[in-house]
Amino acid sequence: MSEALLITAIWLPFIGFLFNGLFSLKKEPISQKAVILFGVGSVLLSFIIFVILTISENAIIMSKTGLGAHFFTWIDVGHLKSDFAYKLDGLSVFMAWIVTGIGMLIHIYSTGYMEEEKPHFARFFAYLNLFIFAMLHLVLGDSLPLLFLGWEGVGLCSYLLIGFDYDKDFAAEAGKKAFITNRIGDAGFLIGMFLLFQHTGTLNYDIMNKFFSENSLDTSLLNLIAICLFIGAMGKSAQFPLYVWLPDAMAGPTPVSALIHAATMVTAGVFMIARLAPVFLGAPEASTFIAFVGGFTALLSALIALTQTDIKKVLAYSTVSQLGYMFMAMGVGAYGAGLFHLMTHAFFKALLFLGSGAVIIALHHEQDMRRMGGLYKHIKLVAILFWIAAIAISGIPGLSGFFSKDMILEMAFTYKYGGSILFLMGFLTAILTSFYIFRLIFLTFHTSGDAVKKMKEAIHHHHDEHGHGHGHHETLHPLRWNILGPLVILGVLSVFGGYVGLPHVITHQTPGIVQYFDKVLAVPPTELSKSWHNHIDGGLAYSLMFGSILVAFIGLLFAWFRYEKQNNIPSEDSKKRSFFVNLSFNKFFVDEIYEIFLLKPIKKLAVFSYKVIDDKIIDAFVDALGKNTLKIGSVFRKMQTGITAHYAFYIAAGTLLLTVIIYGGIK
Amino acid sequence: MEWYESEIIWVLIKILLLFFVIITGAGYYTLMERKGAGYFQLRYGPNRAGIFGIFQPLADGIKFLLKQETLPKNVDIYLFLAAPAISVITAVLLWSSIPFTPLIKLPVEVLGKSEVNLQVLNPNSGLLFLFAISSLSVYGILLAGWSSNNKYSLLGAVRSTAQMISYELSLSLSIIGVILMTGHLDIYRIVEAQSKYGWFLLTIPGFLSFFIFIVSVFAETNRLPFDLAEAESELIVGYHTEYGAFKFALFMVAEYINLITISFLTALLFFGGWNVPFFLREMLEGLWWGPLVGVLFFVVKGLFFAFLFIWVRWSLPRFRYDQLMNIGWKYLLPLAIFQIFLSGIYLYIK
Amino acid sequence: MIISEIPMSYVLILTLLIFSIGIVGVLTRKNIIVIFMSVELMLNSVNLLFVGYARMWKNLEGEMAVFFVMAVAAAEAAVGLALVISIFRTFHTVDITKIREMKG
Amino acid sequence: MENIKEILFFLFAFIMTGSSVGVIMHKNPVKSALFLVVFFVSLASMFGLLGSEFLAVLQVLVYVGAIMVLFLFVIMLIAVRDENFENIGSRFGKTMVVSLLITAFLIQMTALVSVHFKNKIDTSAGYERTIDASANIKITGHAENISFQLFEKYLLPFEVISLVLLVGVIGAVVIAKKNRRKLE
Repeated sequence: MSEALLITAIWLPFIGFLFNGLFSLKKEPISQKAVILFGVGSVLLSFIIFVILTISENAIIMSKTGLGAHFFTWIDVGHLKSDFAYKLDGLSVFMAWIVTGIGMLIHIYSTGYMEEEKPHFARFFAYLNLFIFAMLHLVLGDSLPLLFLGWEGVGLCSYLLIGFDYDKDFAAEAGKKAFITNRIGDAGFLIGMFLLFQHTGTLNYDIMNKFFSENSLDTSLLNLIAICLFIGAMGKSAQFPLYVWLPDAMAGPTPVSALIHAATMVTAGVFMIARLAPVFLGAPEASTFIAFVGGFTALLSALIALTQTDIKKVLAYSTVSQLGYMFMAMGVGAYGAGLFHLMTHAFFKALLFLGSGAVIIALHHEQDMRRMGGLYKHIKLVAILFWIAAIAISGIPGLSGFFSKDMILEMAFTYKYGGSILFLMGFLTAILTSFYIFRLIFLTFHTSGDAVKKMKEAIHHHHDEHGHGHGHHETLHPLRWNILGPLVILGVLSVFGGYVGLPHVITHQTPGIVQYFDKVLAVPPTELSKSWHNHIDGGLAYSLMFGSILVAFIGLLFAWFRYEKQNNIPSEDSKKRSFFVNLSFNKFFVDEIYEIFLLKPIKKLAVFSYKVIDDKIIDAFVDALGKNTLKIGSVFRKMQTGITAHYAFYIAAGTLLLTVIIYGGIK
Repeated sequence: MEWYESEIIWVLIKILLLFFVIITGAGYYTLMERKGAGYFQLRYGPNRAGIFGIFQPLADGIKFLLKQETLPKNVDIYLFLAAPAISVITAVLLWSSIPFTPLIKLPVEVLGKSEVNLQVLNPNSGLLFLFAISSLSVYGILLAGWSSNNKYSLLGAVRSTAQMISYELSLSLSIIGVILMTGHLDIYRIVEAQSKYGWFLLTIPGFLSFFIFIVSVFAETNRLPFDLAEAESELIVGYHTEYGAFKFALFMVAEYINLITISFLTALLFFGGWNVPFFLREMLEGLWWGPLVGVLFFVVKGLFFAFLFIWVRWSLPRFRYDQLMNIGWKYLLPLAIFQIFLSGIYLYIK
Repeated sequence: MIISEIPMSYVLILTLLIFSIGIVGVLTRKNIIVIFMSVELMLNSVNLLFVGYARMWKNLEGEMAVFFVMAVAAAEAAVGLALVISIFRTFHTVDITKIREMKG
Repeated sequence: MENIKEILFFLFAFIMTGSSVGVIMHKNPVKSALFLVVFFVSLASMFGLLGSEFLAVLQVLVYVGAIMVLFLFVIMLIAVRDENFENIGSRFGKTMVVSLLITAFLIQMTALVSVHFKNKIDTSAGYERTIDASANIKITGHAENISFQLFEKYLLPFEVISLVLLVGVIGAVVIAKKNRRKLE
């Protein structure tokens, strides 16, 4: 029964996808109510089923193997056996809640956000449903191939949704960029998977865990596998150097940015590491590498976020930065902290994105912060929620972000192998985070500027640029309950979500969430990574905590001083900037460096392949093959006498000869 | 071992007996036909040799034997001579599996046997055997026509063959009803079954089956109204144009033998064979010569059908060739198939 | 009645003999109809083999095979002869050495 | 009289071999067809001798009664012309060569197969099998038994074969029919 329920929950979004996908092919858009019924209803139902399952099958789910459900046999070749079989255990139920829960909220939000996109309404929900379906496969599959299937599925949905406005060049380009960048990561992931299969002989988690509990692989081999898999995670979870697609992905509709590019899909890498804990915990060098990559990414993207003017871009870089935190946590072996941050981040980042979406929609698709300001007066609720989210992300105590971030910083600080550097990077990032997020808030909601007035001016002055065909807007676009409702829920979650992981210094015991993950993961990460950490006493922990609280307030104050007090609105794009600001504004020229050092040589290689290898060598070879076949054929065609008796003779002779060969060999 | 204990000797005796009956029967059938034709046309028919022309067949036979044998030029001699032989052989062979009497339980052991019946061999799929042999008779006609090296002969032969093949289908399908109702291919058992169920003619599918059977039989034996193979006004006399003297006599004999066979077969299949009417049945119960009375009935039925052929011949005109083919393929064949279904339904209801 | 048994090898040899005669007919004759008849020879030699083995193993499988071969042969003869007629109508000959449309 | 079955077997075997040689050697296709008829009749007799009376009857009914008449029909329609007759004499050498080759192959094959099976089959179980016709004629020769097989075990093939026959009939009609539109 519960197996059937589990399968139903996973395949429900697929039904929604089929319904919406098929009807989106119609010329005439179908009724939005039907789309909502299937699109939102399926996800809602799926979420409810997960809730029921979690309550009713709690004991089974919390065991090591979890609740298994076999749907049908997929691949059965040689030793490789992979089925559509699902596994609902402590880790996946955690992810399933986030995916379906936040997914459901964002679905509801989308009904308001996409209201005006009448012709594409069904298509949008079809993609969203497909995404949920794929994401559920990613987190609930009981083997790596199924995870990879989901992995590619969410990649596809991400591509489709980024390029949702496919008639706009930048959206289509961004989609392609996301897709191709992810392919690089996938290659690494695949290689890691192959290596894993080669050496363990299975890709099923349960069997693999059993294997690791009984045998142990060479550490260097595990390092190799872990790094290959991490390359996959780099692509999917936007880590340096493959993070470049995520900021561009903001071309997609804002709910998509919230759901896919903040809350769920980009955390797949973190999930994967947790899933394959036996591999990563057995590879200390690779883990160090992961931690440093995470730390560096966090710092770099926080730096970039400082000067961005597009509201969504800021949030995008913030996401990359927070993901960096998560990987830092995973790298230092603090799986509980990483997953904790994953959850809190899902809440407050989704809230930030949805809030920014609300702002954008209220301003009729205006995304540039320089044209905002003073919105506090007009949309108070959104502003308050934004403040909550900002406090959460910046690490001001009491809200969710504080607990998780503090836990990560503490774990990084105690890390034996370069922990101080990691801590420094994290600490710096924390200041920057606090600064850029309050900068965003002041620029958007406060300052003396009036967004509404600016909007009117913009319409008059840049009619053809920003007109969007919406006509003249004199007032803000109204925000209805289906936009505000999810915001409120996420706000509540952002406030209280952190209390599952009260730090050690307060409760004098291991944080609840860490305990939880030590219990449900295949191997308890805290125990296994104990040797990676120095001991920390209470006093130092307190001072670390105060330090991070302090920097959060510093960031807040600095932002307030610069933007509220001095009313320092960022300059236009064309204006000259100081060197460092310029560096940050232009994203450290990473894209340009890639262009010069990677893309150009590759393009040249492609041209070379086409002009020389393909034209001169391969084509020539194929042509020669054809011509020579003709020549040989003209010799052998003489065998075709057209006299049937000859053919019959060949057949008879051949048969007799074959008989002699078959029976003649036996003595 | 005494001579009479050998099965083979008995078979030989039966063969000789039947052969005598066949030849005499065929001869007197010609007489019957001629006399019948005479009376149909209000004339006397042969009446010179003996009283009522009773020795006429003998005289005819002597005449045919004494005539000069001629072989036309440019004929294929072997086939030309083989053709009438094949006709007669197949005709005679048909008699081998027809049971003329039921098993007669003799009151005393005569020559080491206490049960006899007049049937040379009883293959276990008798009716099928009969049809297999009769299908061979096509060759006599075909070879006669082809070997004569004569256009009329060939045309007659081709026509005749086409006609025979066409009607053989409805003929074989028509008896499936009877076979279904009996559950056997054995003619003996078919007759026995009719003592239980009554004549097959009197059942619904049996009547339809009889109708198809009798029409097909007329066509099979090339009798009027389907005698297009001979059609003297169009093809001289068809496939045996070039034949004279005893060779011609053989064709004639074969034709009349076939007619007799068919007459008796009809009696066996549809009219209860040697079964006696119910009021006689009790009377004859237990008498050893009782079956012989049944044989008497059987012979009378057979002679009636023999007469039927003459009757029809002198009463109906000939069809056109296309009409013949139309009847065969478009009416009789579908009807025969329908008859099979009908038999099935009939049996199911019963 | 005198009963004696026929060795299977006799049947086997007879079958082989007729089958090879059939092959020779197919290979050496020009007349398409004669070739066709030679094929029938081969088919029937195999039928004989089937019956022989059916008898030898005392079951009906072999006979069923013959039954089906006969049915297929009937269909094949009908279609084959129709083709012969159609060939004759097109090429005005039944000599297969003169029909060389497929010559390379 | 002791070996009457064997004598009959050799008689039929002789007729069959002779008539099949006649089929492939006679220059006149009509004669070839007639030889084939003889072959079929003796084959039917052989079936009867081996104990398959039903098949014997069927053989005559199907092959002799239907298929060969069709052959003769077609031959008489189109192919009986003296100029079409092959000169068998001129092809005698070729025929002999092919025959010899095939005979050689067959002898070799037979030898190999017999060697093959001698090794495979336990000779103590009786390698030299014989056909006991009358012992089980009651079991297998009857139409009844065959029909039970046909309508129970082989029902699907039976239905398929009826379909094949139907297709054959229609196909033959379509192929042989003159294309009247073209002629006009």
